[in-house]
Amino acid sequence: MLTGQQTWTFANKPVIISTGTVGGPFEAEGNIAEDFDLLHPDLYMEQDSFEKAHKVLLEKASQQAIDKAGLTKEQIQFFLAGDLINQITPTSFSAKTLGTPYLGLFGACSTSMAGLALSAFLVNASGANYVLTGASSHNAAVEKQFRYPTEYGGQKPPTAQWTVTGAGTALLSNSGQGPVVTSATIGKVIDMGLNDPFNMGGAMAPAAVDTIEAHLNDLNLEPSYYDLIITGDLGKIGRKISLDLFEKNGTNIPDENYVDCGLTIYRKEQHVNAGASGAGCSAVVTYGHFLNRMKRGELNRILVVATGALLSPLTTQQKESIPCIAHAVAIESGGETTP
Amino acid sequence: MMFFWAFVVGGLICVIGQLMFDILKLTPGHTLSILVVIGALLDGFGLYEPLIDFAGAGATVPITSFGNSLVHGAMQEADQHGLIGVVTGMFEMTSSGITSAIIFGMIGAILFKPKG
Amino acid sequence: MPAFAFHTYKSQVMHMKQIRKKAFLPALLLISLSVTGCANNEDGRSASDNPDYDLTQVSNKSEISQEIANQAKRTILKKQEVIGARAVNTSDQLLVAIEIRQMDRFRLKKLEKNITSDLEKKFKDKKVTVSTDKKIYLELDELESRLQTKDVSEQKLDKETNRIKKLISDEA
Amino acid sequence: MTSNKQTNQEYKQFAKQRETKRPILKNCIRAFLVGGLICTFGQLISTFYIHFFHFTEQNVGNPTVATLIFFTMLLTGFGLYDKLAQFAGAGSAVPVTGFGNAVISAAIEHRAEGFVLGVGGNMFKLAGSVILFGVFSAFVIALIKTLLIQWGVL
Repeated sequence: MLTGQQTWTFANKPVIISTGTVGGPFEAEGNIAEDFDLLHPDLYMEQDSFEKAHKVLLEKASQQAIDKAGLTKEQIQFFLAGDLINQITPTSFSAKTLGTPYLGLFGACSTSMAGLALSAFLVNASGANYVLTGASSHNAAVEKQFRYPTEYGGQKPPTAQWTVTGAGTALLSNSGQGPVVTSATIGKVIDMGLNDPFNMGGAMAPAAVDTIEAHLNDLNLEPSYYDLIITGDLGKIGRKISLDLFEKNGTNIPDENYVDCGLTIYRKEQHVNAGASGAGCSAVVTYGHFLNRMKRGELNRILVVATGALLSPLTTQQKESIPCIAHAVAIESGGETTP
Repeated sequence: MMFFWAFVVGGLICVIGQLMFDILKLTPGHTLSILVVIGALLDGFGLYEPLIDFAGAGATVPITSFGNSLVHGAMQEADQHGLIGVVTGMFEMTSSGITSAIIFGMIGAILFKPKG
Repeated sequence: MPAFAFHTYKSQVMHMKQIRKKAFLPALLLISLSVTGCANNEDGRSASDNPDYDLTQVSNKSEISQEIANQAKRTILKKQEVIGARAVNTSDQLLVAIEIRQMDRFRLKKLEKNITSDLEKKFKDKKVTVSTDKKIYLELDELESRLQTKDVSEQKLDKETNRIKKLISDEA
Repeated sequence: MTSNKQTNQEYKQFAKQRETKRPILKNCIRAFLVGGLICTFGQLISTFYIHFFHFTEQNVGNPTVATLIFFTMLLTGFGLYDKLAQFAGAGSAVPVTGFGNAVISAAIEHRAEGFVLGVGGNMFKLAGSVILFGVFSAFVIALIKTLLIQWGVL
């Protein structure tokens, strides 16, 4: 149901009945390694190219979610997912393996919440019983596409972010046990004219602020309604900028209730400059770490705001600025729901 | 003594590159292209050769020497054959850098996989 | 085309020489550490006492007098930019290698030209070749040493001189 | 539109103030040390070739460069050059080893797409601009200089 300008509320409370999270070797050394279902010790995942490994990431994460729910892949009606690689081939190729009806999504690093919002909408409107959604990224495959060859010696400035190797999936259903999706706000594309591809956090911050404020306005909520407001991958710089923007706009968001997936996934000693990013970042941290915390009862209501920078190497080279987007999805811990 | 000056001069050329990275916010591609053009210009004014005499590898190892030796090769051939030598002599002195990069690039591609 | 063929042949020969030398590399590496940059006058060439420059006097053991070469070296070393000199002369040639003070190396080519013309004026009956190249310096040092210790035939000396001269003109 | 541009400008300022600044002095010192050391290593190789092979100062540059690029291939292949570069910045990019790394890393990276289209087609995707601007500027400069000499100006 449309509430306000750009927010859906889900009366039938779609349930996230299971999740799957897969990571790579760098994530295994990270801060939330125990929240992963599967960690690969090898960046190649026994494949012969990074792109093929990227595909395997999402395949395994999908399989995990389906197995954990005690279902078979034939029971899944739709698969909504995306990644960052040209024509989202890793996702499409794993959809081929899965054999499920599939809609490919692209929202850069905001794909995870775009997928979750749409899946919840489908389930809420009785368009499906089971929908699988997910997002993934592979550090080396993304570096190869967006920046330089992985072995090239280019110095990254302290504003740069590290792409996560990982895939996170969530399986939504109209019944079952687990956290429920209560509302979602679809963001507008915001472009404030920043054009440094090595400072994505700074470019994405206004989009996150815009979507969060729209969400709170549409639902007439105070920020304190949520235990945590979780941004996708603003990193150190983007987080600071967005907090200052909130203050400027008079939105009262407490520092301690405002966290970032890109700052959660790795330890301080892992040199990732301003933090983590990538389509897989918000997916694995939300579906792994934060949903686990909800299950343990540490959190009751969270708002996940995945942020995406909608650029390509081509637009950067043609001196275009970086358009950005953010989608917010509210997840609340729910008991048993029955249709 | 030569080692000391190779260190200092080579190091300083790299500092110029670093300043172009950090202050002018140029990509490595832009920075290196500009340095090569600077090397070519310096040789055009006859200033790069004395620097090589003074600092040895400190001047021949940085990428600026690529521009220098392109001009040098062209000028040498031009002395003998006139204008056409500018074209034919271009790679006379710089073939080794490009050749070895191609050869070791191929060998590297055969032997190694990217580590990520 | 002939020029090209010649070039290829030459580089092949060079290559073979390199391979032969490779066998000695480990040993040579050790020796090099003690040799590099110093004047080694263990062969009995008298050296000047002045620590500011490096001058050797080759005595006339060989059938070809090196008096011209010695004289040339003394002349050159009067210049303050020059800190070392090696020279060899044949009946019609004078081959000189000089080491220039570091701070004057910016004017290396000009100094080389000046010294060449000075020597040409002084030794009109010889064909003068001057080089500032380290390699030529090393080669002449070795040749001097052989002239000092062994009896080198005039024919052999000519051959060696021509070989070194070829090195100078080998640009790339 | 005008007001929009204005707010963009304002935001740029706003964001810039909150950006982590690049540690320029530290970067320069590191670039100086690593760049200097690479050149010193080059000088060592040159000296070695002059002493033990038939190379003169004039032409020792060629084998020196080839040797340096050989070492670059090893460092790039074992995944060490990009780590060195994160530390050294221009110190490892400006020496000829950086040129070698640009070619070799692209070649290794695109091996997965085959030798013809992958390695062959992408080898110079980073280093190509250096060759282009080197050759073209050298052409212009040499042309001008040759003409000036022929006209008797120089």
